[in-house]
Amino acid sequence: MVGLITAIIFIPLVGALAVCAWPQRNGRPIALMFNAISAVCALVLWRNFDPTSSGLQFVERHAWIPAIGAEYLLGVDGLSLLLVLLTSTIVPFALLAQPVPGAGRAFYATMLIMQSALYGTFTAQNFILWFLFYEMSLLPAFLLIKIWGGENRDRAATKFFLYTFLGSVAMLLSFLGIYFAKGTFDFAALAAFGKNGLLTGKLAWLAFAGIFVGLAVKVPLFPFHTWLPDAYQTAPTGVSMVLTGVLSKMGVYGFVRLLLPLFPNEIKIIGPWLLGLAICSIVFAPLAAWAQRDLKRMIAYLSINHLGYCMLALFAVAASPVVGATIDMQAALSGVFMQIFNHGITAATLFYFAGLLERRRGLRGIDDFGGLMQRTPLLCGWMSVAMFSSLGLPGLNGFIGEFLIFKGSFAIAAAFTAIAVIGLLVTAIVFVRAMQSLFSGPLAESCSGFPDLLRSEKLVIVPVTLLMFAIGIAPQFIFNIFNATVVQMARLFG
Amino acid sequence: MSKSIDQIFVNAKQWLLTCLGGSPTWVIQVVSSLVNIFALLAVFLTLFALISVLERKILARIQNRYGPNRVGPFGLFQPIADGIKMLIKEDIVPARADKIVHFLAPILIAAAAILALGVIPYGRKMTPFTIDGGILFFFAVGSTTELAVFMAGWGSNNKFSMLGAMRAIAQMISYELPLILTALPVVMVVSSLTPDRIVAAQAGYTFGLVPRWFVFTPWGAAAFILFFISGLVESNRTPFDVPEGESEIVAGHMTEYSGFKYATFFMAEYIGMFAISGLGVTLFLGGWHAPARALEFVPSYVWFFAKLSTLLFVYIWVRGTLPRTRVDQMMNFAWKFMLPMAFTCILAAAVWHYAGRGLRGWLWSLLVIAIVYTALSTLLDTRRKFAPRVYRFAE
Amino acid sequence: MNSGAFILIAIFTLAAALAAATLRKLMHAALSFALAFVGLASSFFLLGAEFVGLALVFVYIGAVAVLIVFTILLTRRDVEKDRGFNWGGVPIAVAVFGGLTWSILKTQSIAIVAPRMPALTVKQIGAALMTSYVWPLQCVGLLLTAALIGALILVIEEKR
Amino acid sequence: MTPTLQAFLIVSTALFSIGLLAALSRRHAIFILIGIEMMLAAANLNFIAFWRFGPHHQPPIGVMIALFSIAIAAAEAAVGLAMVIAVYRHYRTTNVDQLDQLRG
Amino acid sequence: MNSWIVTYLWFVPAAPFVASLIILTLSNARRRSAAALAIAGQIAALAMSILAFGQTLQTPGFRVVQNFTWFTFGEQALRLGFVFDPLGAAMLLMVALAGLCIFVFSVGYMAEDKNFTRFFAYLSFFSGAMLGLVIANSLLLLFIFWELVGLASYLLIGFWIERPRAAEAAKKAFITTRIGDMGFFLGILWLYGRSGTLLFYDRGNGCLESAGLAMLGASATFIALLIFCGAVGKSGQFPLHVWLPDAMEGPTPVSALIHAATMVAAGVFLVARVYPLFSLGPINGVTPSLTVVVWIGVTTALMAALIAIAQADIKRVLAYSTVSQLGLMMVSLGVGGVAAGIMHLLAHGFFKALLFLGAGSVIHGCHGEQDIRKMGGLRRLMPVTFFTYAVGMMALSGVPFFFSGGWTKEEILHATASWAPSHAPYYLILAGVVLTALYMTRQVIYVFFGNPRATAEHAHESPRAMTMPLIVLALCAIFFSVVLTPAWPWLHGYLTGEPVHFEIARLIQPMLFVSLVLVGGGVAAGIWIYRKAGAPERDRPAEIDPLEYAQPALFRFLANGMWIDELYDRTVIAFSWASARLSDWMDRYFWDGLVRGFGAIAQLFGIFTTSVGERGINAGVDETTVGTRGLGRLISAAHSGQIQTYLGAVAIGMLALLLLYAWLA
Repeated sequence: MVGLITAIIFIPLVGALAVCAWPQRNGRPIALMFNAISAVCALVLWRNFDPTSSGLQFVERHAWIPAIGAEYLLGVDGLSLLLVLLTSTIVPFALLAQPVPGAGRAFYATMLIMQSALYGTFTAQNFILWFLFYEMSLLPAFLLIKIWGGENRDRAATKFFLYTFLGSVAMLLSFLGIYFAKGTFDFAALAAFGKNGLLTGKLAWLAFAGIFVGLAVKVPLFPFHTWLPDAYQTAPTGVSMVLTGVLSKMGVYGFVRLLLPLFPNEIKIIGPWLLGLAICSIVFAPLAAWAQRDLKRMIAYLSINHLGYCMLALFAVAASPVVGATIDMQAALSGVFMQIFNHGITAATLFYFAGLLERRRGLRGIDDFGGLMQRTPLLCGWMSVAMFSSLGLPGLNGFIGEFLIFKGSFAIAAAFTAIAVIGLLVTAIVFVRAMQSLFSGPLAESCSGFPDLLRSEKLVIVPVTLLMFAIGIAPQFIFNIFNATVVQMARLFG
Repeated sequence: MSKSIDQIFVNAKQWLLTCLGGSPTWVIQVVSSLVNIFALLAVFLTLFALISVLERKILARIQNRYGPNRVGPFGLFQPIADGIKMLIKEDIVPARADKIVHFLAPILIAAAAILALGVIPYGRKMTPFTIDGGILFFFAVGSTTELAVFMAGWGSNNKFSMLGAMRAIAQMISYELPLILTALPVVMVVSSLTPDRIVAAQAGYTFGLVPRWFVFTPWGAAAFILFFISGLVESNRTPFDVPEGESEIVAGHMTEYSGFKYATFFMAEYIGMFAISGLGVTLFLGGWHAPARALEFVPSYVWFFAKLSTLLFVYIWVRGTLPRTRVDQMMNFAWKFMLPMAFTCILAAAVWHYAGRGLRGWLWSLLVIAIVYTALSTLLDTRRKFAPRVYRFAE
Repeated sequence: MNSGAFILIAIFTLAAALAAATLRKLMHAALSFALAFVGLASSFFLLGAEFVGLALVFVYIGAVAVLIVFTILLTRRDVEKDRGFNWGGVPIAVAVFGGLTWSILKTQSIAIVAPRMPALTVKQIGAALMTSYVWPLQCVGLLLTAALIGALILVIEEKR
Repeated sequence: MTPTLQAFLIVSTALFSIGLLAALSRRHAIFILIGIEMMLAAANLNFIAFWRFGPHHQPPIGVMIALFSIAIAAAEAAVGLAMVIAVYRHYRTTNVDQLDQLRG
Repeated sequence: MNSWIVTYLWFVPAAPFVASLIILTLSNARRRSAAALAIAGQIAALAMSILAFGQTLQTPGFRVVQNFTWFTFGEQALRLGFVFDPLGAAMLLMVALAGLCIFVFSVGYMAEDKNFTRFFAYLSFFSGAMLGLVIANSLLLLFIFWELVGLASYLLIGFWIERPRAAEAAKKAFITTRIGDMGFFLGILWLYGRSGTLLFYDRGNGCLESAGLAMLGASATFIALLIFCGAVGKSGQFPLHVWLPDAMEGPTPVSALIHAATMVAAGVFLVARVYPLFSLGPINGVTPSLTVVVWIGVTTALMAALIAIAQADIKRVLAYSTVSQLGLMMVSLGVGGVAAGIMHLLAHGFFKALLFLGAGSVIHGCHGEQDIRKMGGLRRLMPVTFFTYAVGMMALSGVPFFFSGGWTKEEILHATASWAPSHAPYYLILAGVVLTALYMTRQVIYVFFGNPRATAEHAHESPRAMTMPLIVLALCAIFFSVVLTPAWPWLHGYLTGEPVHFEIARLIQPMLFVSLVLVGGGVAAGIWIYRKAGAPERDRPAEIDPLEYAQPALFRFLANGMWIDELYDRTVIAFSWASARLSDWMDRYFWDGLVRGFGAIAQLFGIFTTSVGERGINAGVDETTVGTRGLGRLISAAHSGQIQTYLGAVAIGMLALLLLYAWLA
């Protein structure tokens, strides 16, 4: 099984070449084929993954640039595997979602390159390699927004690029500092140092701030989030799906993998402030979403809110003043991982539906629709499922993650969590209001010619929705992936 | 007794060769070959004559007529009359024709057809030329026909000739693939390219009753049907006689030929038909083996020619029954149906072999063929494609 | 192996080949080309490689020659123009022939007669193809497929 | 009397040179292809001849290489002729003297 | 102790769920099979409930539990379970039976709706969730079903999707209940954090059992109050009652099933279910949390009764009456009369369903008219509806002896009278009793007496499918009292687990006469005030209510629901909307402005570097390029583009190599 991860990473790259070489303008079949191959590889990885072991598995270690401690070091633990599976799910979904006339071969090739970078980010265990993949995902995302985006794409793309790039630069500088102090880029080794304080004095705070900003931009965490609504709104449907479904998880992943193990002491000191930022994300984002008229922008803001929950739990865990509340930490971490996966699927689905509506109407303002339920009951029904999943209705996937996050964080940081509940409420308000104005009331004149879900669209939607139900009703199969990792991490942070 | 009748021709040749005792080896070799060649030519030219008249009579019967019945008893001397007519006709060569090519084409085509006859086992120990890769030889020689047809078309310097030749070559190349591929399962199963071996592998009877001919296995049956269809095309027979469809392009590549050259073409066509049928008999119908143990006393060559005649009768029957296909239908059929099915036959034969060549293998290979057949017909949407055509601008 | 047969075949082959190279009419040249390959196949028979000979006939006459005549047909308008002969090639060809022949004749170690050898059966070739040569075989298969597709794409009408 | 290896080699050389002549002297693209095919065939003859005259090998390497080379030659011919047709379509000529777009 | 019944109990909610799923896949046209499936699912659930109920009769204090692991996170398992005890059993039976009646009624009521199948899918879904809620043995599982019930309610209120008001009401219901649910959610989190389990009963380790309760300590009060928030939202208690009257926008069977009989009672049921949390650490049976419950209940009961008097919509009257009755139940729970509260809940379930269905029948008969002022005289036109409605009205008003409502109300009054801290709730409730009788009398007079007005002239009796459930429910409302009388308080004993004796003497109690007088007074007042309600009188036009004529300001105050909606609109909602706009504005201008400022600085820097690059570096590169190009021209001359030239060169090269080798050899 050695080499499997490399295969997963490089198959999409090969696919990108193949798409370029494909003689027809529509490169989708080829891209999907390569997606399928790497997804099969990911499934094989899952099948051979030992859920009881908490360490890295399928490790591939080769010397790369010994002079600066860069290694080609790949491996997966539960979290990485979860994200690899998520990537394998979302990217084909996004490719299917993208309307064919809008995208040529280059689009698919770029998407595949981004997929490869995502796989790499989630499996690399050496900073240099990780950073390479991390940046490699940035460029395709920029191009995808810039070339295939909608209105205002130049501005949104530039903003996105500048934001994330500055964040990356800050992070790189911090890591260089760490490297000069400790002489290694290996995550595991760094985490071992982190236990006893990686750096001291001002340098530690500088490094912390650099990495924090880099990751916070990516998540994004309030107040580093202003690029996100623009980017998500402007990006084409498929790209929005990948951005929200997978790309935003890179930030959370970075927090779990880098910041929390490396700077436990620093986080403990400024923990309440960080929790405050998370709360701001949770409360202000859905409030802002409430004020949006644009469907995609609204979903984008809710996306910030959902990732805010993850941040809340992570900071609660890391800043926990109580020692030994491992059960709660496990709950919080499990919740975060679950939420990552769920949000990926649900938000991508929501963007998909926004895309469907946009494709039918040409516009995507909430007020541009009305009474859709009479014309397109199936579309409304399935879209409602995604919305209810997103607002955390029990029986659907969203609930599990949020419940565990709240359970874990409440025991550690009760007051913050109690405020965070407002976020849940406002999210519900936003969705219910959206449903009201989209689906009910008299049928709008402009919507009277809409087709209901086409067969091809059903084929995309049904599996994803079934997955939502499956996770909502019997989530054990997802928990099995990361339970051992959670236990080990809780021990690390506790 | 029956054994000696069975081997009567072999013994006769042996006797002939012993008369030359004492001559150098190469002389004996040459003589032996010449004997074989003459025997072949004699038999098949007679058969050609016979079939040409029989065809006319059978077609007539199908069309509720009498057919030739003036020359000789039941019109049996008709071919002689035809032959005389052909020989004394003026041989016209178009002025702007490429004369050499025009002249060589019928010779080459006849030569190729006759050469192909040489490797078929007509009876027990009655293979004229035993070549290790006999089947390959057959196809190699057969493929030269295309060149000959092209020469005819080009050499005539006539647009109908050229078009006919193009059509002929296109369809021959298209159907050569299924033809060869359907022969492959047999070759694989017997693991030999030698016709004698192939015939030998079909000896014996399952349960002492059903002969072990390959046509009685699912893959064999499927392959035989495909082979037969490809054979029809290769010999330019109805319903695939597009290259010489007289209502469209006069007579295709033979338009500018007359007299004996035309007769040669005609003969080559029939002989090609015999050759393909003979190969079919060899590959699938058990060669010269008797269909039942009780009938083994009948000489082997009789059985061979009986099977050959049956096949030829089917050829004629088909010609009398089916209309001509359209070119594009034919091509689509070749590439979209025949070729995949031929591959399936190979697969099914492999399945048959690895499932033990018994009943289990039989059922498994049947399953494979059934699945692919169903899938193919669904994919090709045959029900719609082969429905009666609706002419959009006709009214 | 018979010298008479060899000489016969050699003369036939070379004559046909020379015709293929020099005949003015392209169609005749192509047919001579096919003829040359018949001769070559015969010399393979003579050398005991029946299977290769048959394959040669099969491939060259059945496929390549037909392809060539088809190409001639498709570029007919151009073919019928007479272009003359580029005499500059003759000295080079002759020089190459001379040089090679000279070196062959100089090399004494190859002035040998054929050793006795058991006949090469198709079965042996098949076994070799399926065992030690299975990888090249697959590669060639892939190459042929690629060539087929490539040729198809090349001749697809250019879209204007 | 049987022919020696040298005899076969000389025949093959002659064939090769004729192929070369065709490829060099004829101005028609198809002749270049014919010439190349002939040169390849000459090489095949060499393979077979060396196999026949050389030490006995199992599997028969010379034959194998000849077989593969025939297959490759077929592929080459297909692509080459397709190119001739494509070139003809584009430039309306198959005269190689006129096809000098790559002139430096 | 375990029993087979609990092992298969999941079948009860599963049957309607499955029916719902199947119906959802049916096409719109298959109405008959949709209805049949839904009813079959409900019958299956009812049959199973009866079977299960039979089990509980055998032992007093019967309680069986079945727990299972839902999933494992980290090293901990999250467990859920089902519990079956008299409380659950009685609720199960009531929900299943009332549900069945309403399903049958709906077949007639919704007959002409184009989304008939969808309606039954939703109904079945609701029924399944409600049945699941009743038997949940985990606060989390209860919460899950609680939310699903809320979802069903949302879908059903907004069922007539093309009406903007229905959608508005659905949204309001969902959000209002969700406000309460957030409190409930926090309560769950707190409880989970404290006790480490959410199971009610788990062999002594559940959160309602002594070991679990001991871990809570002082936080129990807060947990209980947070959980009560959920109950307030769901049961329409003040201050979250505003959604319930609006919810009447939904089809009438929905109002009957969800917003009268079952779902709104879930709040009461929840409080009863987690009663040990409320009553933890009692000071004479009074805890802070219970006191809050009592006062909320009293406020709600009285306020809603007052508002009901001034309503003109037949369903809104009933809706406010429901709110009022739910308040009554809460009071009962708060003062310690758990059994009384639940008994009233069960009785209320039947007669309120009856009343709503009767109202539905009236609306159906009057072709969709809901304003009682435009009805009248239906007594003769719709006799069956009238009689059954009268039964319901008397049960609701609390007429003693023959109607179930009377007995349960007695019990509640009894319990409240003996509440130690204060007697105020008792008197306020007595006032409520009078008001109840008054507004019900008003309604009946408006609807059924006098002469037909406006649309009522063409009224007709409803079809069989609608009247049959009415009759069944009326009979239930009457005969249910058999198990409620103080002479043989079987239900009381069943719920509390105490032994029951038959004693005819207890049938007559002094308090009974008090309430008889009060109810009689209320009815009499109603008859007197509204004796000429539909007709003009002196200088009062016919469409103006006599009470409105007398007290216009007060009446408007009540008719508009005490302007609570408007109050919320101006304060809470306005504030939230303003904060939403503010967040958006901050995002667009403030935070983004910062970023753009940084961008501008970066751009300046870029301009600087560009100029340096163009003047300095570029020039050098240009020179180098020119030189290279010249060399390239020279070399490229050798490339003639003639393929034969190349070939010849190759041949000559080969020859040269050959000669070289020869020379070397």
